[in-house]
Amino acid sequence: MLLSEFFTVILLLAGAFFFLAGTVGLLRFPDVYTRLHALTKADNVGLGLMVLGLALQAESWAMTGKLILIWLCVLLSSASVAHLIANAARKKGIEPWKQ
Amino acid sequence: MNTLYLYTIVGVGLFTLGLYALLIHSDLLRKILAINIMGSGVFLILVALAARTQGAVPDPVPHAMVITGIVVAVSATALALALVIRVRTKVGHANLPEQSLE
Amino acid sequence: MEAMTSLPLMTLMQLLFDTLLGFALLWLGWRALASPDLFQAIVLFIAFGLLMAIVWVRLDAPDVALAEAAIGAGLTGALLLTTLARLEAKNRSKSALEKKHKVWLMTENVKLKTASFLWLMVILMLLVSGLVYAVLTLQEQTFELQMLVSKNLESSGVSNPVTAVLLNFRGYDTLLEMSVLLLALLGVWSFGGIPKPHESLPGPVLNMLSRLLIPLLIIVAGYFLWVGSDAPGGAFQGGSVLGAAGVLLLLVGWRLCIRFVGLPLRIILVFGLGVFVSAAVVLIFLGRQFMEYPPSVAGALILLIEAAATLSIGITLAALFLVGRPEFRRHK
Amino acid sequence: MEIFYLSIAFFLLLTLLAGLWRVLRGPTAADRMLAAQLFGTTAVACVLLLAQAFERPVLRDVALIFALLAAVTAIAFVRRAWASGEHSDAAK
Repeated sequence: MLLSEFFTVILLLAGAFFFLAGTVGLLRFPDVYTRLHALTKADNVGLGLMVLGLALQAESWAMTGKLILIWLCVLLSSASVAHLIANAARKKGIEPWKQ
Repeated sequence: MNTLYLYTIVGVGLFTLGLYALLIHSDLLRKILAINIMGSGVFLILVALAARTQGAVPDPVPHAMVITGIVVAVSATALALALVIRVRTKVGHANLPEQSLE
Repeated sequence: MEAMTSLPLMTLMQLLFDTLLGFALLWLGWRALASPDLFQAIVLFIAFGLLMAIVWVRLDAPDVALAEAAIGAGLTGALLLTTLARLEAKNRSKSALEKKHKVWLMTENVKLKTASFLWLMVILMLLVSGLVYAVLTLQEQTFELQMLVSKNLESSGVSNPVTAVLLNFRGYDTLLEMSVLLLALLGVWSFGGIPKPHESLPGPVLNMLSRLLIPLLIIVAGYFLWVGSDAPGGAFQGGSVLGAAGVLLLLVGWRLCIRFVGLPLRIILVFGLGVFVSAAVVLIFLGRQFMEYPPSVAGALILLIEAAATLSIGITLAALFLVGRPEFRRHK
Repeated sequence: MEIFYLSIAFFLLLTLLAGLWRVLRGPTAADRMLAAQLFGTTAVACVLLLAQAFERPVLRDVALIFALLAAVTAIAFVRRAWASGEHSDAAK
């Protein structure tokens, strides 16, 4: 096994773990704000790790660039959408969860 | 026999599911969703059958048909949704009148 | 794809993946149609569209996947959510629970209800078995059409077979399809004005997001238009992405300047169809058949037609989203 | 390696389906919407993995569209569906 393949495997597994964590957070956290937190952090880092892992196998620099561009787009929209949904929820009067 | 037939059967299932919902629901918005799902079933059958080439490139003709189909479906959906809004403003609700079978 | 990988483990994994995806599709379709809450149904339908795009990827139909991704992820969801908002805004007094899940066949007579339900089931079962029988006993792929396409691909002016079929071999389909788009828009406009939704100003975050995303979307639409001749992409994909950019603009609160709403907008809407038809008609005068492109200029012609079509499809889709004719001052 | 990519894609599909539970449960419309948002990201990763597994780099364009349009539905939700009036199951 090539060294780059080894790193790809590690990165993809780590990415998959973050996706799993995001889903668990989505299912288990108590209110919309905490779920947002779990999901945006997890899927951004998860996708980032996956993109890095796949970029190691990319056939050209242009492809690496496209992969990074995809990740940046998701980062941008995910972060903004998280803000927008949280803002809308707050305006609706949904109380943050308190222990 | 390969998994393409699986997708074909899923396509048939989606078509029937959509048809059933189209008949049974009185809510107009749901009827529109049902028609869309029926359409997806048909597209699925077409594309799955187009991929039945052993290892070669799939048949491009059904692909082209499905692409036009997707765009036509979205424009028809937009028209139907506008119609539903219109019905709601005129009648006050977006359901079919209740049917009495007696 | 199946034939290329001889590894049994790979085949097994594919089978697992496909089975899961197929069941997920059926389950999502069922839940989207049966769930009591309309909003929930729409979210499930959006997820259904996402999975459909993954299926197209699996079936090696990248052109279809691109169109489905742009329309399913961008346009249909936004259309449905906006319509739902309009419907709910109309009568807020009626709670969702009251009107929840009304179905046809609402009758007090239980016997009659059961009987009609059973009949429906029998008919549907017959339909399913007939359809399954039909698709499973279809003769193995005859390669005639595909052969015809690949044999004539060189003279079509493009090297992406799907684009060749759409714009050259079966240009009629595309022509009529664009007319359908226009007709749908005319239909929507004929319903007259629809009260505007209450709109607040976009906050700084949404403002920044749209400022970054919309130029990117327009560039990507151009990219799909350009690569469409020899890679997946083309007028429909580019047009859908452009349409999504338009929808985003409209959602943020942007409206077309009143000066451009009248004639200029209408010219852009029919531009694609106009270029398509005039190219075809001009060819008749040059002694060829309707829509028979001479191979030497076919590539350039197709690019020209596709560029016009992308613009028109994009603007038409955005106008369809707006619902109701954009108002313009009538001259008294 | 192909099997590995496909297995990870399979795993992502499983997490996506698990996330559907949140769409069914709610309780607020925002919960359902953000689950759909997660599906978008998962679909991006899934498509990228499939593109790698079947060695079809053009399929990455599909992921690019998903990434670009992920926000549109959510913005429609925030600006329209949730902007005016009470939604049926808002504010519990």
